[in-house]
Amino acid sequence: MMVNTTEKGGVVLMEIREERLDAHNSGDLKAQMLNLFEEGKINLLINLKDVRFVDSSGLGALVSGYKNASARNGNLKLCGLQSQVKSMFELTRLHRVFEIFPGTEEALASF
Amino acid sequence: MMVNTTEKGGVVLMEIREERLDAHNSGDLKAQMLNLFEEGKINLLINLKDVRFVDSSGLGALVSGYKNASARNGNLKLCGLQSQVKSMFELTRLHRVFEIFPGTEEALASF
Amino acid sequence: MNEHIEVDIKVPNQTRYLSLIGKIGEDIARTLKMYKGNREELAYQINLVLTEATTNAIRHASAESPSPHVHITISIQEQTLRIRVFDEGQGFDISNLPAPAPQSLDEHGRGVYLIRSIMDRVTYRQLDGGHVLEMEKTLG
Amino acid sequence: MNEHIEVDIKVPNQTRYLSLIGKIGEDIARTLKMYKGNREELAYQINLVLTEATTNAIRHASAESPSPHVHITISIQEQTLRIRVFDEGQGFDISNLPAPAPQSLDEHGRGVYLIRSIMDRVTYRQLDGGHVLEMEKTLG
Ligand SMILES: Nc1ncnc2c1ncn2[C@@H]1O[C@H](COP(=O)(O)OP(=O)(O)O)[C@@H](O)[C@H]1O
Ligand SMILES: Nc1ncnc2c1ncn2[C@@H]1O[C@H](COP(=O)(O)OP(=O)(O)O)[C@@H](O)[C@H]1O
Repeated sequence: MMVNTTEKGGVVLMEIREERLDAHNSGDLKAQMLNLFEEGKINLLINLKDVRFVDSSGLGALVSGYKNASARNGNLKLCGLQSQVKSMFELTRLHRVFEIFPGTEEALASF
Repeated sequence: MMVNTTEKGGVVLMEIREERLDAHNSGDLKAQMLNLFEEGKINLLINLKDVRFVDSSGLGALVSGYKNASARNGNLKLCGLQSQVKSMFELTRLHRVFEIFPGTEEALASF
Repeated sequence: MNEHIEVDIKVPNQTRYLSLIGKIGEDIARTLKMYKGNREELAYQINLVLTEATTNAIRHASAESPSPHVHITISIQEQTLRIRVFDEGQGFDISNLPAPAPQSLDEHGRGVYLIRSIMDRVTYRQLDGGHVLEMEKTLG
Repeated sequence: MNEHIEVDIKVPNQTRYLSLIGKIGEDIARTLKMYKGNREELAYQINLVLTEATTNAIRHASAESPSPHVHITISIQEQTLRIRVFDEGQGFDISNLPAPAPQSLDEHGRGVYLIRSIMDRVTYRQLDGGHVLEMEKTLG
Protein backbone atom coordinates (compact mmCIF):
# COMPACT_ATOMS: atom_id res chain seq x y z
CA MET A 1 0.00 0.00 0.00
CA MET A 2 1.16 3.51 -0.81
CA VAL A 3 1.53 5.73 2.25
CA ASN A 4 3.37 9.07 2.47
CA THR A 5 4.81 9.25 5.95
CA THR A 6 6.23 12.51 7.33
CA GLU A 7 6.92 13.73 10.85
CA LYS A 8 5.66 17.12 12.05
CA GLY A 9 6.55 18.25 15.59
CA GLY A 10 6.23 14.87 17.29
CA VAL A 11 3.29 13.66 15.22
CA VAL A 12 3.65 11.17 12.39
CA LEU A 13 1.38 12.13 9.50
CA MET A 14 0.41 9.16 7.32
CA GLU A 15 -1.25 10.04 4.02
CA ILE A 16 -2.94 6.99 2.57
CA ARG A 17 -2.42 7.15 -1.20
CA GLU A 18 -5.00 4.54 -2.13
CA GLU A 19 -8.58 4.67 -3.37
CA ARG A 20 -9.62 1.70 -1.27
CA LEU A 21 -8.76 0.59 2.26
CA ASP A 22 -10.03 -2.98 2.38
CA ALA A 23 -9.10 -6.55 3.31
CA HIS A 24 -6.50 -6.50 0.55
CA ASN A 25 -4.33 -3.73 1.97
CA SER A 26 -5.44 -3.11 5.58
CA GLY A 27 -2.97 -5.71 6.89
CA ASP A 28 -0.18 -3.70 5.31
CA LEU A 29 -1.41 -0.48 6.96
CA LYS A 30 -1.46 -2.26 10.33
CA ALA A 31 2.11 -3.46 9.76
CA GLN A 32 3.31 0.06 8.87
CA MET A 33 1.71 1.47 12.01
CA LEU A 34 3.28 -1.29 14.13
CA ASN A 35 6.70 -0.38 12.73
CA LEU A 36 6.18 3.22 13.82
CA PHE A 37 5.11 2.17 17.32
CA GLU A 38 8.20 -0.02 17.57
CA GLU A 39 10.37 2.97 16.61
CA GLY A 40 8.85 4.76 19.62
CA LYS A 41 6.33 6.95 17.76
CA ILE A 42 3.09 7.25 19.70
CA ASN A 43 1.13 10.02 17.95
CA LEU A 44 -0.27 9.27 14.51
CA LEU A 45 -2.47 11.35 12.25
CA ILE A 46 -4.00 9.43 9.35
CA ASN A 47 -5.03 11.53 6.37
CA LEU A 48 -7.71 9.71 4.38
CA LYS A 49 -8.34 12.37 1.75
CA ASP A 50 -7.58 10.08 -1.23
CA VAL A 51 -9.58 7.18 0.17
CA ARG A 52 -12.96 6.77 -1.50
CA PHE A 53 -13.83 3.47 0.14
CA VAL A 54 -13.22 1.83 3.54
CA ASP A 55 -14.55 -1.59 4.56
CA SER A 56 -14.71 -3.25 7.98
CA SER A 57 -11.12 -4.50 7.68
CA GLY A 58 -9.96 -0.96 7.04
CA LEU A 59 -11.87 0.25 10.10
CA GLY A 60 -10.35 -2.68 12.02
CA ALA A 61 -6.81 -1.63 11.06
CA LEU A 62 -7.50 1.92 12.28
CA VAL A 63 -8.99 0.60 15.55
CA SER A 64 -5.89 -1.54 16.00
CA GLY A 65 -3.65 1.52 15.54
CA TYR A 66 -5.83 3.51 17.92
CA LYS A 67 -5.53 0.86 20.63
CA ASN A 68 -1.78 0.61 20.20
CA ALA A 69 -1.32 4.38 20.37
CA SER A 70 -3.55 4.68 23.45
CA ALA A 71 -1.74 1.81 25.20
CA ARG A 72 1.46 3.88 24.81
CA ASN A 73 -0.25 7.06 26.07
CA GLY A 74 -0.24 8.43 22.57
CA ASN A 75 -3.09 9.05 20.17
CA LEU A 76 -4.27 8.19 16.68
CA LYS A 77 -6.47 10.78 15.00
CA LEU A 78 -8.03 11.03 11.57
CA CYS A 79 -8.49 13.79 8.99
CA GLY A 80 -9.63 14.36 5.41
CA LEU A 81 -12.54 11.92 5.43
CA GLN A 82 -14.70 11.95 2.30
CA SER A 83 -18.38 12.11 3.18
CA GLN A 84 -19.17 8.48 2.35
CA VAL A 85 -16.18 7.32 4.37
CA LYS A 86 -17.38 9.43 7.25
CA SER A 87 -20.76 7.67 7.08
CA MET A 88 -18.96 4.37 7.68
CA PHE A 89 -17.64 5.68 10.99
CA GLU A 90 -21.12 6.83 11.94
CA LEU A 91 -22.77 3.54 10.97
CA THR A 92 -20.32 1.63 13.18
CA ARG A 93 -20.34 4.30 15.93
CA LEU A 94 -16.57 4.62 15.56
CA HIS A 95 -16.98 8.40 15.19
CA ARG A 96 -17.38 8.33 18.99
CA VAL A 97 -14.01 6.60 19.33
CA PHE A 98 -11.78 8.55 16.94
CA GLU A 99 -11.08 12.26 16.98
CA ILE A 100 -11.87 13.29 13.40
CA PHE A 101 -10.78 16.60 11.84
CA PRO A 102 -11.54 18.17 8.46
CA GLY A 103 -7.95 19.12 7.60
CA THR A 104 -4.38 18.35 8.63
CA GLU A 105 -3.71 21.76 10.22
CA GLU A 106 -6.41 21.61 12.88
CA ALA A 107 -5.63 17.97 13.51
CA LEU A 108 -1.89 18.58 14.03
CA ALA A 109 -2.62 21.54 16.31
CA SER A 110 -4.81 19.32 18.51
CA PHE A 111 -2.06 16.93 19.64
CA MET B 1 -26.52 14.36 -24.48
CA MET B 2 -24.94 17.38 -22.81
CA VAL B 3 -23.37 19.83 -25.24
CA ASN B 4 -22.30 23.42 -24.54
CA THR B 5 -22.88 25.35 -27.73
CA THR B 6 -21.46 28.86 -28.21
CA GLU B 7 -20.75 30.96 -31.27
CA LYS B 8 -17.37 32.65 -31.80
CA GLY B 9 -16.88 34.80 -34.90
CA GLY B 10 -18.88 32.71 -37.34
CA VAL B 11 -17.83 29.36 -35.88
CA VAL B 12 -20.10 27.28 -33.65
CA LEU B 13 -18.10 25.68 -30.85
CA MET B 14 -19.70 22.51 -29.50
CA GLU B 15 -18.21 21.20 -26.26
CA ILE B 16 -19.29 17.61 -25.69
CA ARG B 17 -19.91 17.25 -21.95
CA GLU B 18 -19.99 13.46 -21.89
CA GLU B 19 -17.48 10.76 -20.99
CA ARG B 20 -18.65 8.51 -23.80
CA LEU B 21 -19.70 9.15 -27.37
CA ASP B 22 -21.29 5.87 -28.42
CA ALA B 23 -24.36 4.33 -30.04
CA HIS B 24 -26.42 5.57 -27.10
CA ASN B 25 -25.87 9.28 -27.66
CA SER B 26 -24.32 9.72 -31.12
CA GLY B 27 -27.78 10.00 -32.74
CA ASP B 28 -28.47 12.96 -30.48
CA LEU B 29 -25.20 14.64 -31.48
CA LYS B 30 -26.09 14.15 -35.16
CA ALA B 31 -29.51 15.73 -34.54
CA GLN B 32 -27.98 18.74 -32.77
CA MET B 33 -25.57 19.28 -35.66
CA LEU B 34 -28.43 19.00 -38.18
CA ASN B 35 -30.32 21.70 -36.30
CA LEU B 36 -27.33 23.99 -36.60
CA PHE B 37 -26.98 23.33 -40.33
CA GLU B 38 -30.68 24.06 -40.77
CA GLU B 39 -30.20 27.38 -38.98
CA GLY B 40 -27.60 28.22 -41.62
CA LYS B 41 -24.45 27.53 -39.58
CA ILE B 42 -21.76 25.89 -41.69
CA ASN B 43 -18.60 26.01 -39.56
CA LEU B 44 -18.46 23.74 -36.53
CA LEU B 45 -15.67 23.09 -34.06
CA ILE B 46 -16.22 20.07 -31.83
CA ASN B 47 -14.27 20.09 -28.56
CA LEU B 48 -13.85 16.52 -27.29
CA LYS B 49 -11.77 17.28 -24.20
CA ASP B 50 -14.19 15.61 -21.77
CA VAL B 51 -14.68 12.56 -23.96
CA ARG B 52 -12.75 9.53 -22.76
CA PHE B 53 -14.30 7.06 -25.17
CA VAL B 54 -15.56 7.14 -28.77
CA ASP B 55 -16.91 4.12 -30.66
CA SER B 56 -17.66 3.66 -34.37
CA SER B 57 -21.11 5.28 -34.01
CA GLY B 58 -19.49 8.34 -32.47
CA LEU B 59 -17.02 8.50 -35.34
CA GLY B 60 -19.97 8.02 -37.73
CA ALA B 61 -21.81 11.01 -36.23
CA LEU B 62 -18.72 13.19 -36.68
CA VAL B 63 -18.29 11.98 -40.30
CA SER B 64 -21.94 12.82 -40.92
CA GLY B 65 -21.42 16.34 -39.58
CA TYR B 66 -18.25 16.70 -41.63
CA LYS B 67 -20.05 15.71 -44.84
CA ASN B 68 -22.93 18.10 -44.12
CA ALA B 69 -20.61 21.00 -43.40
CA SER B 70 -18.52 20.32 -46.53
CA ALA B 71 -21.63 20.06 -48.71
CA ARG B 72 -22.49 23.59 -47.55
CA ASN B 73 -18.94 24.86 -48.24
CA GLY B 74 -18.30 25.01 -44.52
CA ASN B 75 -16.08 22.88 -42.32
CA LEU B 76 -16.19 20.68 -39.24
CA LYS B 77 -12.97 20.51 -37.24
CA LEU B 78 -12.02 18.81 -33.99
CA CYS B 79 -9.99 19.77 -30.94
CA GLY B 80 -9.13 18.58 -27.44
CA LEU B 81 -8.78 14.87 -28.29
CA GLN B 82 -7.53 12.66 -25.44
CA SER B 83 -4.74 10.38 -26.60
CA GLN B 84 -6.79 7.20 -26.68
CA VAL B 85 -9.55 8.96 -28.62
CA LYS B 86 -6.94 10.21 -31.07
CA SER B 87 -5.82 6.60 -31.62
CA MET B 88 -9.35 5.77 -32.76
CA PHE B 89 -9.06 8.33 -35.56
CA GLU B 90 -5.71 6.87 -36.55
CA LEU B 91 -6.94 3.27 -36.51
CA THR B 92 -9.82 4.19 -38.85
CA ARG B 93 -7.64 6.62 -40.91
CA LEU B 94 -10.11 9.40 -40.11
CA HIS B 95 -7.20 11.58 -38.95
CA ARG B 96 -6.63 12.10 -42.69
CA VAL B 97 -10.19 13.38 -43.07
CA PHE B 98 -10.61 15.71 -40.11
CA GLU B 99 -8.50 18.72 -39.24
CA ILE B 100 -7.56 18.05 -35.62
CA PHE B 101 -6.14 20.71 -33.26
CA PRO B 102 -4.83 20.47 -29.71
CA GLY B 103 -6.77 23.45 -28.33
CA THR B 104 -9.74 25.67 -29.15
CA GLU B 105 -7.67 28.80 -29.85
CA GLU B 106 -5.62 27.40 -32.73
CA ALA B 107 -8.67 25.63 -34.09
CA LEU B 108 -10.83 28.78 -34.11
CA ALA B 109 -8.03 30.79 -35.71
CA SER B 110 -7.83 28.24 -38.57
CA PHE B 111 -11.33 28.82 -39.94
CA MET C 1 -40.62 -0.93 -17.23
CA ASN C 2 -38.87 -4.04 -16.01
CA GLU C 3 -35.15 -3.35 -15.70
CA HIS C 4 -33.65 -6.80 -15.46
CA ILE C 5 -29.89 -7.06 -15.03
CA GLU C 6 -27.87 -10.14 -14.12
CA VAL C 7 -24.15 -10.30 -13.56
CA ASP C 8 -22.31 -13.46 -12.58
CA ILE C 9 -18.65 -13.23 -11.52
CA LYS C 10 -15.99 -15.84 -10.78
CA VAL C 11 -12.53 -14.78 -9.66
CA PRO C 12 -9.64 -16.46 -7.85
CA ASN C 13 -10.30 -16.32 -4.13
CA GLN C 14 -7.75 -13.64 -3.41
CA THR C 15 -8.34 -10.26 -1.86
CA ARG C 16 -6.75 -8.49 -4.88
CA TYR C 17 -10.00 -9.10 -6.77
CA LEU C 18 -12.16 -7.34 -4.18
CA SER C 19 -11.82 -4.02 -5.93
CA LEU C 20 -12.98 -5.48 -9.28
CA ILE C 21 -16.06 -6.95 -7.64
CA GLY C 22 -16.81 -3.76 -5.75
CA LYS C 23 -16.39 -1.66 -8.90
CA ILE C 24 -18.77 -3.83 -10.90
CA GLY C 25 -21.31 -3.29 -8.12
CA GLU C 26 -20.75 0.48 -8.30
CA ASP C 27 -21.10 0.47 -12.08
CA ILE C 28 -24.44 -1.31 -11.78
CA ALA C 29 -25.71 1.16 -9.17
CA ARG C 30 -24.78 4.09 -11.41
CA THR C 31 -26.65 2.56 -14.37
CA LEU C 32 -30.00 1.87 -12.71
CA LYS C 33 -32.73 3.70 -14.51
CA MET C 34 -35.47 3.59 -11.97
CA TYR C 35 -33.56 4.39 -8.79
CA LYS C 36 -34.72 7.65 -7.24
CA GLY C 37 -32.41 7.89 -4.23
CA ASN C 38 -28.79 8.99 -3.91
CA ARG C 39 -26.97 6.98 -6.56
CA GLU C 40 -23.47 7.50 -5.15
CA GLU C 41 -24.63 6.35 -1.74
CA LEU C 42 -26.16 3.23 -3.29
CA ALA C 43 -22.93 2.65 -5.22
CA TYR C 44 -20.94 2.74 -1.96
CA GLN C 45 -23.39 0.43 -0.24
CA ILE C 46 -23.33 -2.20 -2.99
CA ASN C 47 -19.53 -1.96 -3.17
CA LEU C 48 -19.42 -2.44 0.62
CA VAL C 49 -21.72 -5.44 0.96
CA LEU C 50 -19.99 -7.15 -1.98
CA THR C 51 -16.58 -6.48 -0.42
CA GLU C 52 -17.63 -7.68 3.06
CA ALA C 53 -19.33 -10.85 1.88
CA THR C 54 -16.57 -11.75 -0.57
CA THR C 55 -13.88 -11.13 2.05
CA ASN C 56 -15.69 -13.56 4.36
CA ALA C 57 -15.93 -16.16 1.61
CA ILE C 58 -12.19 -15.80 0.98
CA ARG C 59 -11.07 -15.65 4.60
CA HIS C 60 -13.37 -18.00 6.42
CA ALA C 61 -14.38 -20.41 3.70
CA SER C 62 -11.45 -21.09 1.44
CA ALA C 63 -11.99 -24.25 -0.59
CA GLU C 64 -9.46 -27.04 -0.69
CA SER C 65 -9.55 -27.30 -4.47
CA PRO C 66 -6.24 -26.58 -6.23
CA SER C 67 -7.44 -23.30 -7.77
CA PRO C 68 -10.13 -22.03 -5.44
CA HIS C 69 -12.52 -19.39 -6.74
CA VAL C 70 -15.23 -17.18 -5.37
CA HIS C 71 -18.55 -16.96 -7.10
CA ILE C 72 -20.81 -13.93 -6.86
CA THR C 73 -24.06 -13.02 -8.57
CA ILE C 74 -25.70 -9.61 -8.67
CA SER C 75 -29.19 -9.16 -10.03
CA ILE C 76 -31.73 -6.41 -10.37
CA GLN C 77 -35.30 -7.35 -11.04
CA GLU C 78 -38.46 -5.44 -10.34
CA GLN C 79 -36.88 -3.06 -7.79
CA THR C 80 -35.10 -5.88 -5.99
CA LEU C 81 -31.34 -5.90 -5.79
CA ARG C 82 -30.17 -9.42 -4.97
CA ILE C 83 -26.56 -10.33 -4.26
CA ARG C 84 -25.42 -13.91 -3.69
CA VAL C 85 -21.96 -14.86 -2.51
CA PHE C 86 -21.19 -18.57 -2.62
CA ASP C 87 -18.59 -20.30 -0.48
CA GLU C 88 -17.22 -23.82 -0.17
CA GLY C 89 -16.33 -23.72 3.52
CA GLN C 90 -17.73 -25.14 6.75
CA GLY C 91 -20.37 -22.46 7.10
CA PHE C 92 -21.43 -20.59 10.25
CA ASP C 93 -24.58 -19.75 12.13
CA ILE C 94 -25.47 -16.24 11.04
CA SER C 95 -28.31 -15.98 13.56
CA ASN C 96 -25.85 -16.50 16.40
CA LEU C 97 -23.52 -13.61 15.65
CA PRO C 98 -23.41 -11.04 18.45
CA ALA C 99 -24.01 -7.47 17.29
CA PRO C 100 -20.85 -5.44 17.91
CA ALA C 101 -21.08 -3.48 21.17
CA PRO C 102 -21.41 0.25 20.54
CA GLN C 103 -17.93 1.80 20.58
CA SER C 104 -16.42 -1.67 20.66
CA LEU C 105 -12.66 -1.63 20.17
CA ASP C 106 -12.71 -5.07 18.64
CA GLU C 107 -10.86 -5.09 15.32
CA HIS C 108 -13.22 -7.66 13.85
CA GLY C 109 -16.87 -8.51 13.70
CA ARG C 110 -18.33 -5.53 11.80
CA GLY C 111 -18.78 -7.15 8.39
CA VAL C 112 -22.07 -8.98 8.80
CA TYR C 113 -23.35 -6.10 10.93
CA LEU C 114 -22.74 -3.67 8.07
CA ILE C 115 -24.37 -6.02 5.57
CA ARG C 116 -27.43 -6.28 7.82
CA SER C 117 -27.60 -2.50 8.29
CA ILE C 118 -27.62 -1.89 4.55
CA MET C 119 -29.63 -4.77 3.13
CA ASP C 120 -33.29 -5.52 3.82
CA ARG C 121 -33.09 -9.33 3.92
CA VAL C 122 -30.01 -11.42 4.65
CA THR C 123 -29.92 -15.23 4.74
CA TYR C 124 -27.14 -17.80 4.86
CA ARG C 125 -28.07 -21.24 3.54
CA GLN C 126 -26.50 -24.58 2.84
CA LEU C 127 -26.22 -25.75 -0.77
CA ASP C 128 -24.67 -28.73 -2.50
CA GLY C 129 -20.97 -28.41 -1.74
CA GLY C 130 -21.14 -25.19 0.19
CA HIS C 131 -23.19 -22.22 1.28
CA VAL C 132 -24.65 -19.04 -0.06
CA LEU C 133 -25.05 -15.67 1.61
CA GLU C 134 -28.05 -14.04 -0.03
CA MET C 135 -28.72 -10.35 0.47
CA GLU C 136 -31.67 -8.39 -0.86
CA LYS C 137 -32.56 -4.73 -0.90
CA THR C 138 -35.68 -3.12 -2.25
CA LEU C 139 -34.74 -0.09 -4.31
CA GLY C 140 -37.42 2.39 -4.54
CA MET D 1 -0.15 -18.62 -11.85
CA ASN D 2 -3.44 -19.24 -13.54
CA GLU D 3 -5.54 -16.08 -13.34
CA HIS D 4 -8.99 -17.30 -14.19
CA ILE D 5 -11.79 -14.72 -14.32
CA GLU D 6 -15.29 -15.18 -15.72
CA VAL D 7 -17.97 -12.54 -15.94
CA ASP D 8 -21.40 -13.19 -17.43
CA ILE D 9 -23.72 -10.23 -18.04
CA LYS D 10 -27.35 -9.97 -19.11
CA VAL D 11 -28.96 -6.57 -19.63
CA PRO D 12 -32.02 -5.27 -21.50
CA ASN D 13 -31.08 -4.79 -25.15
CA GLN D 14 -30.95 -1.03 -24.98
CA THR D 15 -28.01 1.19 -25.77
CA ARG D 16 -28.17 2.81 -22.33
CA TYR D 17 -26.47 -0.30 -20.91
CA LEU D 18 -23.47 -0.05 -23.25
CA SER D 19 -21.55 2.04 -20.77
CA LEU D 20 -22.08 -0.51 -17.95
CA ILE D 21 -20.78 -3.31 -20.16
CA GLY D 22 -17.84 -1.25 -21.35
CA LYS D 23 -16.94 -0.24 -17.78
CA ILE D 24 -16.98 -3.81 -16.56
CA GLY D 25 -14.55 -4.61 -19.37
CA GLU D 26 -12.31 -1.72 -18.30
CA ASP D 27 -12.43 -2.81 -14.66
CA ILE D 28 -11.30 -6.30 -15.67
CA ALA D 29 -8.43 -4.94 -17.77
CA ARG D 30 -7.23 -2.81 -14.87
CA THR D 31 -7.26 -5.81 -12.51
CA LEU D 32 -5.22 -8.26 -14.59
CA LYS D 33 -2.17 -9.36 -12.67
CA MET D 34 -0.06 -10.78 -15.44
CA TYR D 35 -0.57 -8.17 -18.15
CA LYS D 36 2.70 -6.45 -19.04
CA GLY D 37 1.48 -3.98 -21.68
CA ASN D 38 -0.26 -0.63 -21.41
CA ARG D 39 -3.19 -1.29 -19.13
CA GLU D 40 -5.18 1.83 -20.03
CA GLU D 41 -4.84 0.99 -23.72
CA LEU D 42 -6.09 -2.53 -23.06
CA ALA D 43 -8.98 -1.08 -21.01
CA TYR D 44 -10.00 1.11 -23.95
CA GLN D 45 -9.74 -1.79 -26.38
CA ILE D 46 -11.88 -4.14 -24.29
CA ASN D 47 -14.41 -1.35 -23.71
CA LEU D 48 -14.48 -0.73 -27.48
CA VAL D 49 -14.92 -4.31 -28.70
CA LEU D 50 -17.62 -4.91 -26.07
CA THR D 51 -19.40 -1.72 -27.11
CA GLU D 52 -19.18 -2.48 -30.85
CA ALA D 53 -20.31 -6.08 -30.58
CA THR D 54 -23.13 -5.30 -28.14
CA THR D 55 -24.34 -2.42 -30.30
CA ASN D 56 -24.56 -4.80 -33.26
CA ALA D 57 -26.46 -7.36 -31.20
CA ILE D 58 -28.91 -4.63 -30.14
CA ARG D 59 -29.25 -2.94 -33.55
CA HIS D 60 -29.11 -5.75 -36.05
CA ALA D 61 -30.35 -8.68 -34.05
CA SER D 62 -33.09 -7.61 -31.73
CA ALA D 63 -35.11 -10.57 -30.50
CA GLU D 64 -38.85 -10.71 -30.81
CA SER D 65 -39.35 -11.79 -27.22
CA PRO D 66 -41.34 -9.35 -25.03
CA SER D 67 -38.35 -8.34 -22.90
CA PRO D 68 -35.32 -8.85 -25.12
CA HIS D 69 -31.92 -9.03 -23.51
CA VAL D 70 -28.33 -9.11 -24.58
CA HIS D 71 -26.00 -11.70 -23.15
CA ILE D 72 -22.26 -11.18 -22.92
CA THR D 73 -19.48 -13.22 -21.37
CA ILE D 74 -15.94 -12.09 -20.68
CA SER D 75 -13.29 -14.55 -19.58
CA ILE D 76 -9.60 -14.54 -18.89
CA GLN D 77 -7.79 -17.84 -18.77
CA GLU D 78 -4.13 -18.61 -19.33
CA GLN D 79 -3.37 -15.32 -21.11
CA THR D 80 -6.43 -15.57 -23.33
CA LEU D 81 -9.09 -12.90 -23.17
CA ARG D 82 -12.30 -14.27 -24.67
CA ILE D 83 -15.43 -12.19 -25.19
CA ARG D 84 -18.67 -13.68 -26.45
CA VAL D 85 -21.69 -11.63 -27.47
CA PHE D 86 -24.84 -13.63 -28.13
CA ASP D 87 -27.71 -12.50 -30.32
CA GLU D 88 -31.08 -13.85 -31.29
CA GLY D 89 -31.32 -12.34 -34.78
CA GLN D 90 -31.01 -13.57 -38.36
CA GLY D 91 -27.23 -13.51 -38.35
CA PHE D 92 -24.88 -12.27 -41.08
CA ASP D 93 -21.89 -13.49 -43.01
CA ILE D 94 -18.88 -11.99 -41.26
CA SER D 95 -16.46 -13.25 -43.91
CA ASN D 96 -18.28 -11.23 -46.57
CA LEU D 97 -17.99 -7.80 -44.96
CA PRO D 98 -16.01 -5.37 -47.10
CA ALA D 99 -13.18 -3.63 -45.23
CA PRO D 100 -13.95 0.10 -45.07
CA ALA D 101 -12.11 1.98 -47.81
CA PRO D 102 -9.31 4.15 -46.39
CA GLN D 103 -10.68 7.65 -45.79
CA SER D 104 -14.16 6.39 -46.49
CA LEU D 105 -16.83 8.93 -45.66
CA ASP D 106 -19.35 6.21 -44.93
CA GLU D 107 -20.99 6.75 -41.54
CA HIS D 108 -21.27 3.02 -40.89
CA GLY D 109 -19.28 -0.14 -41.29
CA ARG D 110 -16.34 0.44 -38.94
CA GLY D 111 -17.48 -1.74 -36.02
CA VAL D 112 -16.41 -5.20 -37.14
CA TYR D 113 -13.29 -3.67 -38.69
CA LEU D 114 -12.29 -2.23 -35.30
CA ILE D 115 -13.02 -5.53 -33.57
CA ARG D 116 -10.81 -7.36 -36.07
CA SER D 117 -8.01 -4.80 -35.70
CA ILE D 118 -7.93 -5.26 -31.95
CA MET D 119 -8.66 -8.94 -31.41
CA ASP D 120 -6.54 -11.85 -32.60
CA ARG D 121 -9.34 -14.27 -33.52
CA VAL D 122 -12.92 -13.35 -34.40
CA THR D 123 -15.63 -15.85 -35.34
CA TYR D 124 -19.39 -15.60 -35.77
CA ARG D 125 -21.27 -18.87 -35.37
CA GLN D 126 -24.80 -20.18 -35.27
CA LEU D 127 -26.14 -21.57 -32.02
CA ASP D 128 -29.47 -22.92 -30.87
CA GLY D 129 -31.81 -19.95 -31.18
CA GLY D 130 -29.26 -17.42 -32.32
CA HIS D 131 -25.62 -16.62 -32.92
CA VAL D 132 -22.48 -15.80 -31.03
CA LEU D 133 -19.68 -13.41 -31.95
CA GLU D 134 -16.57 -14.79 -30.28
CA MET D 135 -13.46 -12.65 -30.00
CA GLU D 136 -10.13 -13.71 -28.54
CA LYS D 137 -6.94 -11.87 -27.77
CA THR D 138 -3.74 -13.27 -26.41
CA LEU D 139 -2.47 -11.02 -23.66
CA GLY D 140 1.26 -11.27 -23.71
N1 LIG E 1 -18.78 -17.30 4.63
C1 LIG E 1 -18.45 -17.60 5.94
N2 LIG E 1 -18.07 -18.86 6.27
C2 LIG E 1 -17.74 -19.16 7.54
N3 LIG E 1 -17.77 -18.28 8.55
C3 LIG E 1 -18.15 -17.02 8.29
C4 LIG E 1 -18.52 -16.61 6.98
N4 LIG E 1 -18.86 -15.30 7.02
C5 LIG E 1 -18.73 -14.92 8.30
N5 LIG E 1 -18.29 -15.94 9.07
C6 LIG E 1 -18.07 -15.93 10.54
O1 LIG E 1 -18.76 -14.83 11.09
C7 LIG E 1 -17.85 -13.99 11.82
C8 LIG E 1 -18.26 -12.55 11.73
O2 LIG E 1 -18.04 -12.07 10.41
P1 LIG E 1 -17.92 -10.51 10.16
O3 LIG E 1 -19.04 -9.83 10.85
O4 LIG E 1 -17.78 -10.30 8.70
O5 LIG E 1 -16.59 -10.06 10.90
P2 LIG E 1 -15.08 -10.54 10.68
O6 LIG E 1 -15.02 -11.26 9.38
O7 LIG E 1 -14.32 -9.27 10.75
O8 LIG E 1 -14.78 -11.43 11.87
C9 LIG E 1 -16.50 -14.31 11.25
O9 LIG E 1 -15.47 -14.07 12.18
C10 LIG E 1 -16.61 -15.78 10.91
O10 LIG E 1 -16.38 -16.57 12.04
N1 LIG F 1 -24.96 -9.43 -34.66
C1 LIG F 1 -25.27 -9.11 -35.92
N2 LIG F 1 -26.41 -9.62 -36.49
C2 LIG F 1 -26.73 -9.32 -37.77
N3 LIG F 1 -25.99 -8.51 -38.55
C3 LIG F 1 -24.86 -7.98 -38.06
C4 LIG F 1 -24.45 -8.24 -36.71
N4 LIG F 1 -23.27 -7.60 -36.51
C5 LIG F 1 -22.98 -6.95 -37.66
N5 LIG F 1 -23.93 -7.18 -38.60
C6 LIG F 1 -23.94 -6.68 -39.99
O1 LIG F 1 -22.64 -6.30 -40.35
C7 LIG F 1 -22.62 -4.94 -40.79
C8 LIG F 1 -21.32 -4.25 -40.40
O2 LIG F 1 -21.27 -4.07 -39.01
P1 LIG F 1 -20.28 -2.99 -38.38
O3 LIG F 1 -18.93 -3.17 -39.00
O4 LIG F 1 -20.36 -3.10 -36.92
O5 LIG F 1 -20.84 -1.60 -38.90
P2 LIG F 1 -22.27 -0.91 -38.66
O6 LIG F 1 -22.93 -1.63 -37.54
O7 LIG F 1 -21.90 0.50 -38.35
O8 LIG F 1 -22.97 -1.04 -39.98
C9 LIG F 1 -23.87 -4.31 -40.18
O9 LIG F 1 -24.33 -3.24 -40.94
C10 LIG F 1 -24.85 -5.47 -40.17
O10 LIG F 1 -25.45 -5.61 -41.44
